[in-house]
Amino acid sequence: MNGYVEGGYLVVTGGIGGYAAWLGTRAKKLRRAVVVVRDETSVQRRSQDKS
Amino acid sequence: MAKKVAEVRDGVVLIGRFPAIANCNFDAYEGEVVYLSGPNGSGKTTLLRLLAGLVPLARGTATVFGLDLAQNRRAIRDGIGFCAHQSHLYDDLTVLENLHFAASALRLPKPTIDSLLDEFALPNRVRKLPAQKLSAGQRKRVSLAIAVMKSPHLLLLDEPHSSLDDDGKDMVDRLMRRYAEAGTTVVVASHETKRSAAIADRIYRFDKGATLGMQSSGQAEGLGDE
Amino acid sequence: MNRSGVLVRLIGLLAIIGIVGTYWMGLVVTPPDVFQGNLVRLVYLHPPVAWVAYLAYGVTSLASIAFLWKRTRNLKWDRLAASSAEVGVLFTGLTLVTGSIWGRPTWGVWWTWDARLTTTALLFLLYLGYLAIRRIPGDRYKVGTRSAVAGLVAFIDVPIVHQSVVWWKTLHQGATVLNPSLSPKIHGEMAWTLLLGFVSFTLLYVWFTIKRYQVASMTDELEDVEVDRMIRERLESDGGVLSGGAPRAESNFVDGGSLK
Amino acid sequence: MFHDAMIVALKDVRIELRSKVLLNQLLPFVLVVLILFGFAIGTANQTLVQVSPGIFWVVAFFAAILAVERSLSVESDNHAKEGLMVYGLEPAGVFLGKLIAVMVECFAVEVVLGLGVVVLYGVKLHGVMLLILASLFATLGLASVGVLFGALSAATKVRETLLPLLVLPATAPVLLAATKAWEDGIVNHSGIGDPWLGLLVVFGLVFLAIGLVSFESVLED
Repeated sequence: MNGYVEGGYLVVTGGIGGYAAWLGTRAKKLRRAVVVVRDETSVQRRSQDKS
Repeated sequence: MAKKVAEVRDGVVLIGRFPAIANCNFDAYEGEVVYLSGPNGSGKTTLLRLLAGLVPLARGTATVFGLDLAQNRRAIRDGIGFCAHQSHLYDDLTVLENLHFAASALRLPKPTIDSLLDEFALPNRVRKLPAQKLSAGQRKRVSLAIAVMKSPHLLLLDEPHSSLDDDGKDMVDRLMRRYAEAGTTVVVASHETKRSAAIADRIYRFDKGATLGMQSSGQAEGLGDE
Repeated sequence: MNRSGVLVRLIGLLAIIGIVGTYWMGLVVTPPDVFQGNLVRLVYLHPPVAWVAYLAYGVTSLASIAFLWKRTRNLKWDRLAASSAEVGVLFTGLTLVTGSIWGRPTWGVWWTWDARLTTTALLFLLYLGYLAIRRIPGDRYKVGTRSAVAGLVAFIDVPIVHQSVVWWKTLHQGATVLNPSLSPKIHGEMAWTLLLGFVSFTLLYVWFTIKRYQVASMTDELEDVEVDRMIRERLESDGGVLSGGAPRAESNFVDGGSLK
Repeated sequence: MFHDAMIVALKDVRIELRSKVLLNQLLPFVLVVLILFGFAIGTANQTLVQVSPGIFWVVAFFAAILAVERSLSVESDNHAKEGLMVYGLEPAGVFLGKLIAVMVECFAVEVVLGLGVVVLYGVKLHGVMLLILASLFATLGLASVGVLFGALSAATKVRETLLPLLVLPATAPVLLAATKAWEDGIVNHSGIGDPWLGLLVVFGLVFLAIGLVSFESVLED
């Protein structure tokens, strides 16, 4: 069109896309860690109950 | 039975994410000297700072003078004298000016200062020195003077013996005894084990952020078990 | 997946569909403007993005006030304020860049000291400062209080900043650069496209903020677990109270537990 | 509150009189900047007079940041801030006291700056009442935000660099209004009815109020 319009749309796409990607990876990593931790604590609790 | 002045139950204090106090159960009663013993980094200083309301409790409960530490810090501080590891002094002001500032902050009349200075053996020459020129021992004397200035109900002393000469250490011992006899509760953390244990009514042992145990000593045997 | 998880996913999906739709409408379907030509297509992008930035700061301000108010004091508000502010800073950045890109062909300059533009730039800096304050370590409530006060300061500052810049322009430079004849006349499908833009970017904001909030609460949860672990380790390492091991050598010490 | 504010303010001013840290750093800084602007802009025409309000306030702003920074470092040496809390001083009083001390120091700098502008740039001061009131309220707003943000960022090691980043955007309207008020006073010979003075008053009072109300949670938190 004239360069400016494409530029504007690209910047916005890049900005929100980048943030979404960053959020996504952070969330995925954390969710995995939280699941591991929750498992561990429940295992510990069970083993403590037995002893 | 003496009145309870301070109580910590299952206390946890975090410095950042590090549990400086991991498990603390602590009581102090009116008119007794409580000695906190233990190696460096075992949480003694943090307990004193907790009682002064300077660090928040992450878990558990703590009360001083029957008031919840989380809610009533300002009211509690009215009854507390704290001689911390750091002197709280303004380096550019003279000893006298520092004391005057503390006195007016505590709303005390100025004459109290002179008798204090005599008591803590700070001669005239020293009184006019700016705080930054003081030796470590002189600094300690000044901060002790400020801590007892308002005749607190609960006196918290963090390493009061350190950097003092033998006379100074004796002075600290006399001070603790005198205030305890007058009904003040003294909680002291010190590496001078022999001196402190001799004065203390009770001893708490600290290790790795936990109160390991409590020992009653001397005349106040059995004070701890209600 | 539970019901709220489905809802969040739905919001995200709608936001993406909406934005793709806005792009398609804005770039393909709508006609060029009489005055601005193709440049008018930026109108479907720039105002919605700017709106989201302001919306985000509004949410941050309200959440900060809720956190400071003793009766509603809850770390949830702090997390919401933080999440919204971060999304807000992203969208303020995009607002500034798209505004600048639009301004260059329209006004002939990348930057103009227009009141709204200047206010937005200061807003950007203010909330960057807010995020910087958030990073100062401390107890969670401490961090929350500090940030909430900073959020409050920013909240009250914004109208004053705006008013002062408006005065500055009107008192000293006459009419603003934004020539009314350059403003696009909006009608028909253009209006619908703009509306779609506003709706989908707002949905995107909601989605981002929820996601960011979830990240924040998971981080907090992991921190709590980490603290628990450290407390346990400290106590378990040789002979702490909770280890249940043999009592220490000093037999005259009463066990800590019996003090209660 | 006023008792506490007074003793804190007196203490801070006394510390400054003793240590002369600001005196030895700020006044030479102010004079050097004034002379450098003289070199950079040139004294041949009226430009220096016209930009002198801007130069005055930009320099005053940086000086104020330094004063706030010094006011904070005084409290962090020997953990003196904890002393203030243990003595049981009212947080609002502490805020007001620190604010007054910073303002006094800023006024001292502004007087020197003003003299410098008059002597070095040949500026003729008109509307003196407007200039003085504008300075008073501009300094109030600036110092309120400075002390508040200073306390907020006191816990970090990067405080010195963070502080200007926080304070300068927040006080941008003060810089704008103060400069315009001075321009009106010097160039346009306006009186105290100047609208910019109104803005400075509003800003100053609003942030004074925020500081007084929120300092307790900032100090204690």
